[in-house]
Amino acid sequence: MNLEVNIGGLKLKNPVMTASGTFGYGEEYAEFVDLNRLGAVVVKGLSLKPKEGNPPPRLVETASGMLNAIGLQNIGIERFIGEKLPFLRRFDTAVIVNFFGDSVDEYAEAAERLSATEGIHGLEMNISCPNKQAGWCIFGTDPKVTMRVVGAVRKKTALPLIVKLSPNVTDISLMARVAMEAGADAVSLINTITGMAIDIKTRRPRLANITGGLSGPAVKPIAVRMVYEVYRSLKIPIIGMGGIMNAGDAIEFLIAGASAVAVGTANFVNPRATTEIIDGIIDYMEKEGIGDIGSITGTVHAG
Amino acid sequence: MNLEVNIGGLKLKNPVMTASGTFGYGEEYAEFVDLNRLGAVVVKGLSLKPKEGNPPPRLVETASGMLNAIGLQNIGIERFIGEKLPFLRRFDTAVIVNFFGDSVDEYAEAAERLSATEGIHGLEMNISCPNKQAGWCIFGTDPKVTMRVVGAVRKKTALPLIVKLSPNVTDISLMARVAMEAGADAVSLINTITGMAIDIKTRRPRLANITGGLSGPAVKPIAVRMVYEVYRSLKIPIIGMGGIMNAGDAIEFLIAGASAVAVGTANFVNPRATTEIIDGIIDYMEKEGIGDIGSITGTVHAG
Amino acid sequence: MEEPHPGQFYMLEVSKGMDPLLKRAFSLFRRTPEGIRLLFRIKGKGTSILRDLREGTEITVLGPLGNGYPLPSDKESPLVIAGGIGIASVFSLAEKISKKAFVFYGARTERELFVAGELEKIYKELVVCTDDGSCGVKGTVVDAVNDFVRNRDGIHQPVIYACGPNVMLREIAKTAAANGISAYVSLEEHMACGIGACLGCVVKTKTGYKRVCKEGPIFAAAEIVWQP
Amino acid sequence: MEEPHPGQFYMLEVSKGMDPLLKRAFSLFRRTPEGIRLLFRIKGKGTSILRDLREGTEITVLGPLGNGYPLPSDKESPLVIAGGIGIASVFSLAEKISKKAFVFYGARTERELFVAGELEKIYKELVVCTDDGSCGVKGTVVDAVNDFVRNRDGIHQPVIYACGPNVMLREIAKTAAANGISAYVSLEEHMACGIGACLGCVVKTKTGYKRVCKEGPIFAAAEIVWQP
Ligand SMILES: Cc1cc2nc3c(=O)[nH]c(=O)nc-3n(C[C@H](O)[C@H](O)[C@H](O)COP(=O)(O)OP(=O)(O)OC[C@H]3O[C@@H](n4cnc5c(N)ncnc54)[C@H](O)[C@@H]3O)c2cc1C
Ligand SMILES: Cc1cc2nc3c(=O)[nH]c(=O)nc-3n(C[C@H](O)[C@H](O)[C@H](O)COP(=O)(O)OP(=O)(O)OC[C@H]3O[C@@H](n4cnc5c(N)ncnc54)[C@H](O)[C@@H]3O)c2cc1C
Ligand SMILES: Cc1cc2nc3c(=O)[nH]c(=O)nc-3n(C[C@H](O)[C@H](O)[C@H](O)COP(=O)(O)O)c2cc1C
Ligand SMILES: Cc1cc2nc3c(=O)[nH]c(=O)nc-3n(C[C@H](O)[C@H](O)[C@H](O)COP(=O)(O)O)c2cc1C
Ligand code: FES
Ligand code: FES
Repeated sequence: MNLEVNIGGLKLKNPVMTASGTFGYGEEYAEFVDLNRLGAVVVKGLSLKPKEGNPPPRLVETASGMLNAIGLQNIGIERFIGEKLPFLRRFDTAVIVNFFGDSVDEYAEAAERLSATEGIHGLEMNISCPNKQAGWCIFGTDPKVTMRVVGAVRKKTALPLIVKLSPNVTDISLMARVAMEAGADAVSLINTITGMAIDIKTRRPRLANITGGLSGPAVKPIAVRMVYEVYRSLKIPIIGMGGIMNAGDAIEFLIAGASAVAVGTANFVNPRATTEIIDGIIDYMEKEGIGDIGSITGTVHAG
Repeated sequence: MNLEVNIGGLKLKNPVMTASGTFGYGEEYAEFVDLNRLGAVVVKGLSLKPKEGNPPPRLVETASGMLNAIGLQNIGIERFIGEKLPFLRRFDTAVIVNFFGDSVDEYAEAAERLSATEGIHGLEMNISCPNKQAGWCIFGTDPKVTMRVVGAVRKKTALPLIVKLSPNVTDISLMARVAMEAGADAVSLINTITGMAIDIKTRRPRLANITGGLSGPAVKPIAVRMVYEVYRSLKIPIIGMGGIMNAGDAIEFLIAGASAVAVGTANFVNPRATTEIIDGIIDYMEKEGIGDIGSITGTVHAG
Repeated sequence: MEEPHPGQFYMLEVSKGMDPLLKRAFSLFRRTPEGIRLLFRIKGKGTSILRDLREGTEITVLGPLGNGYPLPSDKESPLVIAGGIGIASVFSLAEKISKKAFVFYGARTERELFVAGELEKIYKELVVCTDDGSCGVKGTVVDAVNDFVRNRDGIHQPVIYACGPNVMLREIAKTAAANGISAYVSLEEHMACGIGACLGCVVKTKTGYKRVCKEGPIFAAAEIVWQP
Repeated sequence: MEEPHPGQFYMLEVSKGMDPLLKRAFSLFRRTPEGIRLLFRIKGKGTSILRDLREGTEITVLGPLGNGYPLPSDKESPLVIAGGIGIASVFSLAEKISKKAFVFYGARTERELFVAGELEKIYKELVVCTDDGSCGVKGTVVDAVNDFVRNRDGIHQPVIYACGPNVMLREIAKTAAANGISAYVSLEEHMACGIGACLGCVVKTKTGYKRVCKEGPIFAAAEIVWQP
């Protein structure tokens, strides 16, 4: 049985990765999960300089989901390399660094710095910033800007480059196409969907940041649809995510068109979610007589 | 205590209406709900000619939500006027007719026919067709087309004209602005969000139509955010909807910026949802000492 | 409480939270002096929650809904046919037309024959079949019905009432059509409202889509456009 | 099972469905030979579901989590202060430092004083107060602590441990600062992971945002940037 997948040049021992921001820097979950078993660890989004993030409250639960407005708090690339990466390098698991910047130059510089570092197997650039108060971030919603920022990063890195798309757009396939044309090796979708909740007693937003990003099972049907749309229209590997709670959900994304999946909010509900999902995928392959997990990608019988 | 609201010239005895497609033509719920108590009954979307709709399965439940691909099945405007409207006219409740067309001309002709009919108090034009297989419907996602179709309808009707926006867009405020500039008296948001679910055993989409529209509590945070965004940027009355299950949810939409709300999926879960929500709003007004329900619209303390 | 007819159904709330969200449909199984009884098979989330409810827990129930079986005339010999959990829907019919019914009840295996005991007093003839022969005749209920129809005496005009998996109903419909017998089938579709408002539960008929919850769940088999 | 320290907490799964989705945080109330006890107040959906669970139901629990209270030195006189359900967090501390604690326990009214009986054997002195005077001293626990601190003998150095509503903790922090007393408070924030991964549960401290679930829930009061 072959669980290996190749995502635009990035070889993973299995298609299950962690979703950025939901698995810390890996060490937080080492007590619950054998990190060696994961396809990849994708770390919390990093920027050149450390970021303080948003004031609390940063979280609110919603029906079958949650809103977060962490505000991209992170320790910065240098501290990550010095303090967190050595731990991750002890494991035989791909390390994918999720990163972002406030300008095209910052994106490019971050990519350059990360690419000069040993022990990083791939980069995932986050071009959607749902926690920005100012409505949304143009990196992930304006195709022209997307083209520029991805192009700039592409010039600075030879690592497999994954572009993580924002779902807050009219046409996700267009955004994926732009990312591909600008040099992305793969796309991740979806990031969180911008949402809001209000306390009717105080009439205040439940998040200090007013809006936040919706994740969890609530968004799964939207995420599956987006994966399906992009798969139908483009030949670029897709990492699917959004509400994956169990192996069945993960397989649904693969069948819709994903070559790998990432597990996010589920880690909070069940810290062992990732490895239980891997086990579940193996079970499914056995029961259905599937020899190679890659063979089910995009096999939905539709139209 | 004043529950009355005025939505762009449409006077309602209270801000609670039914969401199109979830309350049939009113009569289906008459056994459970005193229709006289509702702010308005919004009927299932109508077109000039009857429509058969999509093959089954048309429904699938998702986490805290559901996908539907009814395919806009309806009996057509003439049969509605002959067979359904007389029943609704027996009640002292505003009747709002939701309608759509396959072309700009069909939209305009439908509006004209409906406007020539006694007993209709407002029109809600549905420019989002999430059940269309071909990806999406440009009426609700391409601002230029939106401008044309709303403009054409505006010329044909003197009734209060509500434009129901699609949430499947990058910038909901832009779409609302276009609708307003083309002559809309109010906007409804949100319609369902396009989603998909796959049966991993058969690898078939769970809906015969492949994709469908997501509704229910799962989408509420997205809907509230969109109402808030449009309210902040435009002066047009908003009818808020998307996952309203109880009075607290309805009030959340009002505080976010809606002048009225529509109750959709909740009718399926509890056929008395609409009137229970009205009672709950009255309770809230009493407890909080609110004299006029209109006074809470857009009062979220944000930024 | 409204008096239910055999073949009607109820929509049951399965959770106070938002997941599962929708009500679940269950046929009237038996009307008793105390109220109604339902019979269900554990399928997924909703039915698992129902199983785990404490006795005495109050849940909201909508119904009776739908149309119910048309009763046989005095001249007709009712053949009541159930596949698996389909027994839940036809049981109260057999009970109502007490002792007139020729009951055919099939399941994959003995373990999946529910309430066989309770059937005792209400049939004229009973044929039980299992696919694996673990109880009754070995074979499908469709085979048994075909046998019966082939060998019938010709005095009475049979009329069929059937509930079970879709493939079974389709085959029964064929038998009925081939032999000029009226047949009524109870259909299932995913439902949201249960009262005809959402148009979600349609089935294709010769005169267009019909709502299972409103025009059904009982349909004349000849009306249905059966899917291959 | 890992041995918990007073002040640590657990995350409890409240539903097998997807709504409610996240685990709920509850402090260690008491460690008993059989296991652990939690004490909770019905607040919303999650706690209502927990209340309705049948005895013997298995649920997933994560913990013990967080840092716990630093124990007083022999020279220190521990003032253990609880507002309302805050008693859940400090109870096991008082129990551990048995008979050394000056316990202050306040609530709005007598009905909201939990487990007052169980407190019996573990305090050196106990001051109970209610806002409405329905039990113990009339007034807030903050007033009572202020009185005590003002009239203290000066032999021992008091150290404060407090859990309760945020406004109460803020006032206690002021008292402590004004009197040069160390104080430790147990804070609450909405949590998702409970193990330091999501960065969702932060509180503002003088050295930046800290995670309540990881660097806390117990913080030196002087470290916190209290919100007005
Ligand atoms: C008119 C009617 C009468 C029925 N009578 C009975 C009965 O008496 N006894 C019995 O055991 N079952 C009966 N069923 C089937 C029963 O409704 C489903 O088994 C049940 O809804 C499954 O719910 P779940 O949450 O356990 O399963 P899940 O598979 O988790 O349900 C997911 C979703 O699919 C829907 N669904 C799944 N299976 C069916 C189905 N077969 N029909 C309709 N919707 C389905 C559920 O309602 C839910 O919305 C009837 C169905 C209909 C339409
Ligand atoms: C470290 C810690 C220890 C706690 N110890 C106890 C205890 O021993 N006894 C007790 O009764 N309560 C305790 N609480 C508070 C308890 O977690 C909340 O009352 C509970 O989560 C409410 O859940 P609910 O679903 O009933 O309420 P809802 O209001 O429906 O919950 C909605 C969401 O808000 C969150 N939430 C609501 N109130 C709080 C709160 N005060 N703190 C954190 N999240 C909240 C919930 O976790 C959930 O995600 C503690 C909280 C923390 C952070
Ligand atoms: C608390 C939290 C923090 C997140 N932080 C990041 C981040 O730093 N960078 C990023 O690209 N995505 C981030 N995400 C988005 C997730 O990686 C993922 O795309 C999204 O949550 C959908 O998956 P899920 O529903 O499985 O959680 C975050 C999500 C959550 C819930
Ligand atoms: C079964 C179903 C049918 C619907 N049909 C229509 C329709 O015909 N026209 C329309 O404008 N919206 C239609 N909608 C969208 C609803 O009116 C509403 O905008 C949406 O469901 C969000 O609200 P909710 O979450 O409260 O259901 C339909 C929704 C559902 C669930
Ligand atoms: S379930 Fe809504 S029409 Fe039948
Ligand atoms: S709850 Fe996730 S960091 Fe504290």
